[in-house]
Amino acid sequence: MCKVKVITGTSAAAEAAKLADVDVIAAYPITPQTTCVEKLAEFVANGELDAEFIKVESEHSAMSACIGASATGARTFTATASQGLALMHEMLFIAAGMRLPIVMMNANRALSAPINIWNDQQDSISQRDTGWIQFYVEDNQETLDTILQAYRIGEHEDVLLPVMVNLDGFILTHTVEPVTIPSEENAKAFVGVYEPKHAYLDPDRPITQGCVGVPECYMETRYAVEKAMENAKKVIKEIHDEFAEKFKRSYGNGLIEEYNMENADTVIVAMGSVCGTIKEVIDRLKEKGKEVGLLRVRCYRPFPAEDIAKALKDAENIAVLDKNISLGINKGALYLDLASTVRDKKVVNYIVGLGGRDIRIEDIEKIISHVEVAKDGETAWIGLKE
Amino acid sequence: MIEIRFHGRGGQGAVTAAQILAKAAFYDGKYCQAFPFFGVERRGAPVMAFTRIDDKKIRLRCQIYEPDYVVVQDATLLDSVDVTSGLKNDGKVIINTVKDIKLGDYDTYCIDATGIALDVLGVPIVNTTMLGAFAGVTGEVSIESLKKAIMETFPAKLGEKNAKAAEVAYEAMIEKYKK
Amino acid sequence: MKFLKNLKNINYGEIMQFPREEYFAPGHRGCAGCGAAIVARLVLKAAGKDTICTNATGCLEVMTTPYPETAWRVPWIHTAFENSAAVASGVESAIKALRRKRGKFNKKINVIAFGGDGGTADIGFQALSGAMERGHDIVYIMYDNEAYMNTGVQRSGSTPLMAATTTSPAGSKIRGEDRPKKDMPLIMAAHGIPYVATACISYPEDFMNKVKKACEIEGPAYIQVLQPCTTGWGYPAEKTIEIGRLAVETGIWPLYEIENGEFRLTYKPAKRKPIKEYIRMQKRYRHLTDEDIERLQKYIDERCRELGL
Amino acid sequence: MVTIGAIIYEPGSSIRNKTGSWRVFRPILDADKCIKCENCYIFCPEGAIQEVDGKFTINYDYCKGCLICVNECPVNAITKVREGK
Repeated sequence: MCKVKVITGTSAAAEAAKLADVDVIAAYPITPQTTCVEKLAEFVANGELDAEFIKVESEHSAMSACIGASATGARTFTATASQGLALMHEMLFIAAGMRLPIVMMNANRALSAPINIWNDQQDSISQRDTGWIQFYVEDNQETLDTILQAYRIGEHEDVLLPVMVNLDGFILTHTVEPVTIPSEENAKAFVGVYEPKHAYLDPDRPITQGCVGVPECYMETRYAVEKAMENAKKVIKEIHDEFAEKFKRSYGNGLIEEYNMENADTVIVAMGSVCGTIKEVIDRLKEKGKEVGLLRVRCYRPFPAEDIAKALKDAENIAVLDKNISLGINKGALYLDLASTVRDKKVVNYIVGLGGRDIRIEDIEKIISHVEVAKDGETAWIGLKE
Repeated sequence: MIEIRFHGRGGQGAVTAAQILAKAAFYDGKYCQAFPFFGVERRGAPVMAFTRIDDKKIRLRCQIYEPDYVVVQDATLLDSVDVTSGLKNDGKVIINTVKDIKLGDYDTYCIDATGIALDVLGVPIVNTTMLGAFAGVTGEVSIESLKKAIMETFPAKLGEKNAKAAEVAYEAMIEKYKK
Repeated sequence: MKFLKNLKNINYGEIMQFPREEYFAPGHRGCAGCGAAIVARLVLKAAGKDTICTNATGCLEVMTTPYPETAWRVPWIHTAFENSAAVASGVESAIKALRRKRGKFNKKINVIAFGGDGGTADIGFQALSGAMERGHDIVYIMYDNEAYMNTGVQRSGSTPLMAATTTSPAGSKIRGEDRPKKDMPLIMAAHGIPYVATACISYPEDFMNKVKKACEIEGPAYIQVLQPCTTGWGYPAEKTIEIGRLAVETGIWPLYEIENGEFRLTYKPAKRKPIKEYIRMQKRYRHLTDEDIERLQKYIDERCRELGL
Repeated sequence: MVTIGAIIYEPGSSIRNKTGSWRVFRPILDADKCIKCENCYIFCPEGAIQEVDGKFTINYDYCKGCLICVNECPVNAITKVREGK
């Protein structure tokens, strides 16, 4: 029997790791991820989860230990945020290049300096080229559901890549709301057991992992990751659909979610928890007779370019919200990716919510009225003080 | 949707109060959301926490600027914090104080929560007491659900005591403000 | 019989016949006379088949695994420079979890982490300290060639006093490395781990016995094995073993173990040789004057006195 | 085709790389003088000295000619000659 608990996003993540019956956890506490590792430590201490919890001395070692454990054939989980993710940077490439399906929860938080513990998505966006699959979830329920799906996706033979599940720091990590927790039995039936065929260290099968990638093979290994990313698009949809059928919860098609798009000329494109606020604003405008759509990018890597192009084919004004900024070009990452996908349309970039700047209802309303009169390619910083 | 803002001091359990209220609303069959004000404040500093309650799924992720209710756990906060900031015109304030005060034109409900907490719990921690007062004044959550949420939050003995404190405050408020 | 004579002083009793199994294959790209290759060969002979190795980036890793060839006949993993001990923590934890939950790994498995002196004493120090402090059942082998040999002989924290490297050159003002060698074995011992030892490839029985002991002991073990480097130290390839032996005979590199906090010399030269013999064989010390060597001798004498050599 | 994650599945596949070609000097072991102390065997960085039918022999496919064996033989049973001479 499933049960509903009123819990935080970090607790939902920990519950998911427990349901996935992970074998090894290696994590280092960092705000606002901390309560996730605390919860997991509690599960292990109480015998609710049979796992080795490695209390590492840094995030770099957290990811290193996860790689070692995953390379030995263990299902592995870690969680981090912001500076911790930045410290892992080097190891993220390695986890992906070695094709190890580690699952990580990242509590999205701004990067220093100045030091800021609050939410934006600069941390994970800055890791977009590491070869990790990246999800951005809207609420705590989706956090749990996506982590369960992440194991299936990452461990799928056509994929074999690590998966990062991003939830907005504080806005989700420290917010309690009702979350349906599947029964252990149903979760296990869905997630299954990790039995790697490609990578596991065992004296009965002496393989060499992490060799020197000489110029004769390096490009091919990179291309293989790109192919795996391409494969992942199909796998993500399939596993999402299977999950939806089994647990009666769905998130668009798994890659993107369309909301009120049918009759909307103006469409907002965004990722993460702000999509909840946007949906609320859309409903309120609808009551007043105004149609605005939302295209939520749930999966950012692999980038679902085809799905996005199709979803936006009738849109006239496209407002892309970025909780990150590529300094020196004055554009956010989602905009840049989208602009290379959607041509011949007006796409306007809005830099929002950096370092915990609240994205209010009025901000969304302002963006909607702005995008209708703005010029293609403009960038506006929303909520910026004079 | 109703929105509630809690004012307290770091360490007084304002965040826990907001979460318990959310759980209680959930047990009443409603949707809920509770979150702290994400600050850097430590023990003793003025802090805030928020709860949203609605009949449908709550999707709003912005902070609460115009609450329907304000719960003030500590009257000494009134000197330094504008507790009624943004409070809707027909909003209500519930304050822990031994005096009878009125904040602006707002319906203001006063309770000696510290007294009740000392009596029942033996410590001046008022978060659960104030929740009982909130339930008594507003009727937004049932006392049964509130007690259930409290019992679930604290370990056995402590849970019972806190539920009792809430109930005492609940009844005191009904008694005091019955129309 | 130079080598056999040495053995008489070692406390392990019977002369061993070295195991014939080779878990470190020929065809690797190490320099002719490479000491690191000898380290790997000896460790695997001592540890045997049921071993999983992790390796920090460095000479040993690069020379043994250019795709698609590997010199390793045991399971082996390399990920980065600074984290051999952290990766080993993950491997060891995975073994434990999978053994308990899934009935896998139904025998004792040695988890051995290799790191050079840079990957251990410098950039890998934090990960090593963490792994040791957490008490993982791993054996960490620092193959110490006293500089960053993989990138062309830059100084490390393990470079000894007055040795010249490309980043501690012998100039007119500074005479090579101006800081003494970081005492990693004692730092590791301060972690309170059950086994710490020094070793030298020139004393293979001593070294292999220590590896065996480290594998058998439950909990973390740290062995620092001195491994002369023909390229970095500047001597003819055939002298690798001879120079290592001189490092021990002069007291520059004492052989000892610290088992459950108890210090014990495992080899004591009958009479310490003057360090000059050792120094004059290596180009990294060729800038030293007789006075320099005398000063260095005093420093070594002092250290040996502390250790009872 | 590069394997997934560039994993090498063939242990000890470095044997395909015949490093004997690196040699400038060739060690020659005189089995009659050998006392089987195993010095050469254990100190060879290539593991190129093998015991075959009770006798130690040098595998020239891999011997890089470092001459550690020459230096470490206590009875001078191993001598060196220049390659190609």
